[in-house]
Amino acid sequence: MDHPIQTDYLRWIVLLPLLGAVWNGLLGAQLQKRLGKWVISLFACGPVVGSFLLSVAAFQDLLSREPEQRFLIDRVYPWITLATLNVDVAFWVDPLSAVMILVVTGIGGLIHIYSVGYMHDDRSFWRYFAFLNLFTFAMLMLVTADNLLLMFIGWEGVGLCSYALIGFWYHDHVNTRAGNKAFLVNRVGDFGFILGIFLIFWSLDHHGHATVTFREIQKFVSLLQGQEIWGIGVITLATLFLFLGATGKSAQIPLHVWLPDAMQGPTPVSALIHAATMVTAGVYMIVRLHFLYSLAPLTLHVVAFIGLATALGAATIALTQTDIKRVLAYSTISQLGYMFLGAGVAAYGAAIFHLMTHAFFKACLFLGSGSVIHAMGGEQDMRNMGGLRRHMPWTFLTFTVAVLAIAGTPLTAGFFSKDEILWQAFSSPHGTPLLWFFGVVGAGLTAFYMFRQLFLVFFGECRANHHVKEHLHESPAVMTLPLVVLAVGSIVAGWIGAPAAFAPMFGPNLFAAWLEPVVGGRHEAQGSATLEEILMVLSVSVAAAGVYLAYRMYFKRSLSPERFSSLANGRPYRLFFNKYYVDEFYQSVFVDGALKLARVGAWIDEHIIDFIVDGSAKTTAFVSWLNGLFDNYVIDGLVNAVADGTFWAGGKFRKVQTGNINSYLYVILGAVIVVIIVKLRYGS
Amino acid sequence: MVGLTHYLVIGAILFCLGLYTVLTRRNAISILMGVELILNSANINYVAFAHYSSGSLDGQIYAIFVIMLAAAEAAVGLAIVLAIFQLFHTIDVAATETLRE
Amino acid sequence: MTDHVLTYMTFFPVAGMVAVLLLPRERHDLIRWVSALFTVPPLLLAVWLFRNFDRANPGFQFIEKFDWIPAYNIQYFVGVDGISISMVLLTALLSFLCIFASWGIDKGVKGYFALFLLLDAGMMGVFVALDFFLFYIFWEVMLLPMYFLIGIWGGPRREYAAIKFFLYTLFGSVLMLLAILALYFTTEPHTFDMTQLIAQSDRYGTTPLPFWPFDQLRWGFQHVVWMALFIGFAIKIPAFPFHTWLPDAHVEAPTAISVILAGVLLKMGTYGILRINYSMFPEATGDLAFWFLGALGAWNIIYGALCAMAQKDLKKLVAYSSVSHMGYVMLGMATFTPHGINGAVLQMFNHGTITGMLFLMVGVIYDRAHHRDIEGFGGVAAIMPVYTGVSAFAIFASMGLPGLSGFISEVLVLLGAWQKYPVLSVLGASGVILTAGYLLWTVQRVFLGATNEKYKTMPEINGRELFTMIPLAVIILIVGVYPSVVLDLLSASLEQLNQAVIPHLG
Amino acid sequence: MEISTAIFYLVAAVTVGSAAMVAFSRNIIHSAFSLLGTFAGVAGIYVFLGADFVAGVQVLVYVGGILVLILFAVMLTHRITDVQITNRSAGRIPGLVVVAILFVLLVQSIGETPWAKAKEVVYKATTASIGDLFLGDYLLPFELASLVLLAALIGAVVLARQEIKE
Repeated sequence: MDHPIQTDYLRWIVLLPLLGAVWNGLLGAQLQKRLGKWVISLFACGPVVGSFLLSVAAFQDLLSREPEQRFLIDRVYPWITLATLNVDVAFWVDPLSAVMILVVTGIGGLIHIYSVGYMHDDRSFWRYFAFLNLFTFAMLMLVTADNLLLMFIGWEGVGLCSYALIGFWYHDHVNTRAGNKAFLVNRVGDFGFILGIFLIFWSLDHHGHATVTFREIQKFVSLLQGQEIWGIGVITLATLFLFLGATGKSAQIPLHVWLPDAMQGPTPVSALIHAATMVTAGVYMIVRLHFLYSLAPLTLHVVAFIGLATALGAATIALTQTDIKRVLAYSTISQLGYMFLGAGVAAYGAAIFHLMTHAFFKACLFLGSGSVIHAMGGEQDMRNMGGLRRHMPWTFLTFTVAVLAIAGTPLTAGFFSKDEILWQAFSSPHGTPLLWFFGVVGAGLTAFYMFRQLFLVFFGECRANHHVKEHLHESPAVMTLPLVVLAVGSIVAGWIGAPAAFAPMFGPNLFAAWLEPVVGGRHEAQGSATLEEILMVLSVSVAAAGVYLAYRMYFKRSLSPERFSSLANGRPYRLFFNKYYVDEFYQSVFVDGALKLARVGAWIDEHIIDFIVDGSAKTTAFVSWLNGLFDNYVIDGLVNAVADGTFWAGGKFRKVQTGNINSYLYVILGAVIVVIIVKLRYGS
Repeated sequence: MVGLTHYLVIGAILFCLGLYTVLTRRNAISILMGVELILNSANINYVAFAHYSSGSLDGQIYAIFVIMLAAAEAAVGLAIVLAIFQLFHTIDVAATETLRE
Repeated sequence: MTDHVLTYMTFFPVAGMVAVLLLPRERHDLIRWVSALFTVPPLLLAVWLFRNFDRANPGFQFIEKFDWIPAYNIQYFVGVDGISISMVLLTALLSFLCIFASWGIDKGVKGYFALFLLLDAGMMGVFVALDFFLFYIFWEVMLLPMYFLIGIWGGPRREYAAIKFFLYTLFGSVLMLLAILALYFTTEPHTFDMTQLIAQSDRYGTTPLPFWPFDQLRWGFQHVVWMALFIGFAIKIPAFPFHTWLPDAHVEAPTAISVILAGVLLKMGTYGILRINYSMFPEATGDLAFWFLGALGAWNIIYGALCAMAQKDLKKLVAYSSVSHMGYVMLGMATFTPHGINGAVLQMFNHGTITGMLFLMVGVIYDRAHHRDIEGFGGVAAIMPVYTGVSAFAIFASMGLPGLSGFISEVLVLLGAWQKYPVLSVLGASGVILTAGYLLWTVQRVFLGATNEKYKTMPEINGRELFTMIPLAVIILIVGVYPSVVLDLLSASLEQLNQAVIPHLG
Repeated sequence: MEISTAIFYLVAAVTVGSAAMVAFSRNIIHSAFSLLGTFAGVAGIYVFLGADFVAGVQVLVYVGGILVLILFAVMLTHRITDVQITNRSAGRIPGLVVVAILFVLLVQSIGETPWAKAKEVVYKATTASIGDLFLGDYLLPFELASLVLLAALIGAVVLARQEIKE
């Protein structure tokens, strides 16, 4: 670890998508007009595929080393060098970031390809791909950065691209407002992130080791123990600040409000940015800084609690939504909550594992829903769908696989990863059975709303209008192929991290072993394998109950949903349906508050400061007006009197003006004589 | 012993004579002569002060400038006199008092 | 040639002014091209200066010094160090670009360009002058053309704006003049030489104020002089509550003048504080910096951002964003950490380029639509895509997007501030959220949304306008990706300045 | 009394005497010629004051230039055959009184004023130093003086041309 190997090709993993973005961004409009969209597609997908291949190469490079030596770094150049602040532009790949770059470039590549089909009719095809490539670049920067500031570039960069892509169809203000919301909410998170960086930097500076580089922070982190600021431990405060950043990016309570609105963007964007990659950045960041979080138990509790609350809260909202993408959005928030739950009980490996499997099945779900929307001509309301399985067999099949995975059906990827998190929540030193219990409840809710969606969209009678029904068609191969790949991934991706109970079937837990050099070993404390299996069965049964309920309500229609929605006068239902009124609360407190303050500020400027300035000008003007009066009547009177007197005297003395130089000379001489006399008499 | 005072007195005498000339003469050329006397008296003072008081050459330099300007003044002044003579056929300043109101 | 670089840079525009005055008044294009021609040599010399500046030397370089009015010990004394070099570069660049941004002026062309070149000389002079008297002369030389440029070529309320500008700055100048004279007469021998005054900066330590009745406040002579200078400079920055001339002046001034105003003139305030207040009164600086620079800077950040949010006029919004962004400079200066102070000077440079670009952006759309009402646009992105792209770049740079220059300076400032005043740092950082708020809202209302039928035929940004903006964009990007390009110039001198003040911090 | 003192008084007497002639003579020709004596005497006084160069200039410019000019002017404005080559005076008595008062006062001032004294009174050739000064410290006034002379020259020519035109 102390002498990392300089590996020059790593930078190209990050930079290739940037090149694609710059190329398409600057020349795209012309290329598209002159040569057609295929050129754009080539320059968009090519770099991402290239990055993927390089990532695989890096992965194999790591594999070929001893676990302790799995570390590659590419220092490009020193970025900021100023006194104690030395920040390099440097990319590193260790087992953790290797997982991330594979997910980002792999799933990202598939989504790029899918987009070629999905966005084919759009006029701003080039702009879409320019931003998508830029996003890939920023995301790769985020996961490979070797220090916090460089990570922050990626962190804000993905936010920018997310903003630009949510508001991609900018003609409608609904979209642009959603983009603004996303960016602004993320800014609040970034505010915390940057303060966290500052705090870490200066606290280490206190010990003479100022740095923002991950490895060095890890090296000196023990120095920070016991240090306090404002009565709080420095590590606790710093991790809380950073966690604020994570809640922004990963849409956790209280900054979760932007993600559902972000569904206004094109569906592949929702898949890539708002499901598979960007929103997981918060989880990645916490795991990346696990050495800090492990030293701050208070923060860990907060993380776990927020994660669980988000998981449950979002799941309850998802129960009531009717927009196909919004259900998925809340499901994403909920699943991210699980990841934070995992991170919060110090099961970092489990969090990353779930992150990876989630990327597969959620991308598959989003792309599937995109396929559905594509076929339905833009319709997103599930109440107008139904029976699509006959028209879109491939989409149906892959969607079903993904739903099974997210619901936690045994042997699918989602089952293993979610179960790992639940088990850790139960058994880890930071966890309690209570966390497990609520986690299981959430799992049941998840199973219910996902199957509800499956039944509403693909089963039953088609409720679309006649016009739409005629045009129903399966999507082209360029779209279904990525779906198939992702569906396969949704099943097999979990096998590498299967717990010991399934060892005979899938071998040892390779995933945990892979991450071990970074995040340390898996907690095997408390509870035996038997207990783990019992818990597993319990959670599966809860999920099955959820599925059954959905089956009764939306497939068999033997149970009316109204029976639940009208419970307690429908108050819980309305609460869920209106997302707990958080949006309204934020709007009235923060947005309107800021605007009100802004108006106050402008008013002060216009009416107080300018009043004083203009007032002083006016006072001056008034004084000079008075002065003018005085001048006109008093001074001018005097002056005129003097002038008149002079004139009169002039008439008298005009004879003095002889034109004779001599007489002038006499006068001058007289004056000189007087002066000399005075000087002689009174001068010193 | 001859000292600063002697020179200053000579200067004063010349000045007064020049002034008297200027005051009493009606002939423009005579007035110019008076002015020359005044200038010479000033020059004597300059050079005398330079010699006895300051010890530097500045006074002499000024004297030279005064001489230069006197030459210029004489040339222009006499040209004017000639022009006036041409116009009025006299150079009696009393006859040319057109400046009078 | 190389011995007198700074003199050439300063007086080339004056030569240009003379040349312009000699041209016939109806040859508009000739006048424009000649003016442009005379701003090229300073730019080239600036590049030369950039290449040859000794980055390790904290002292003054490229010095020229000889007696001017020996009777009062006044010298012609110019030179640059790390504090001024970036400003000199910025001035040369913006002057050159602004000539092209002024191409559309067609009223009194000759007078406009002549005054503009004089303004250019004045600005350059302020940044290179090392003699206080010379500094003051250049300072005033710069104010007069500005007054006329706003008052004659400005918008509808130009006279109000020009007079407001003039009164404010005149007020500042008077205070400054008093302070300068006070300094002059307290030195022995009397001198205007800044290096001398800096060298004697410790002599005020025990000078009590003869007429100050409040002993317990321990204000000495230097505190009063400090405050007089500070108010003079604060008006220029502009710091709350001396900032209200700025929105009016900006709104009424022609585009290029707004760029110069924001890009260069505002920097003179902070530059003056660094050059004069800091180096000549380290002790008073130590006593007063927290309240008058740090806290006021943080207040500026938030207050400016809030006011910007409430504006309906696009140009006024950008003007208030300047108030907000200059707050970072003040906050950074008050930290006395290498990060903060370098960040502050870098922010001065970055603000010049970024806000310059923003004003050019406003100018482009104003030339087409003849109004600047934010609500009156909408959907410009569909009509002018290239323009939208360039503008978005500028706006995001102003927002401090990582990878662009504004980010580096803001992070450095806030980082520096955190060590000394964590609360101010938190406040400043929250300003970033507000900034994003009003800028995004602006983007949404102007560029996005349904296409406005009224402007459907608006022509795309033309080559000349792009030419004025692209160099700035390139600089913003380069400084963002490789900030050392500017930071290396600054750090040695600023470190020296820091070391002078730090022992006096309370 | 030393020889030099005697010569000083002699020179002074010549100067003052011919100046008096200038002031009081009835004939303008006499006045003009007396001026020669004054100028020469002043040149002598310069020599006593160790100002050799100034003395030279005095002789060259005053005697050689200005005086000749004056004589020319006299002759051009008075036909030599004219009987009335008079030099009319007016208001002699008041003039005399005023000038006398002034003179008394001047002498009184000269006597009462504590004049600064140089450390030592030196006599040495000054021409070279004056030349240096003219091309050094006094370069600007020197050049200006040449401009003035040029202007005077041109002015004189212009005024004289009017005469021919008429």
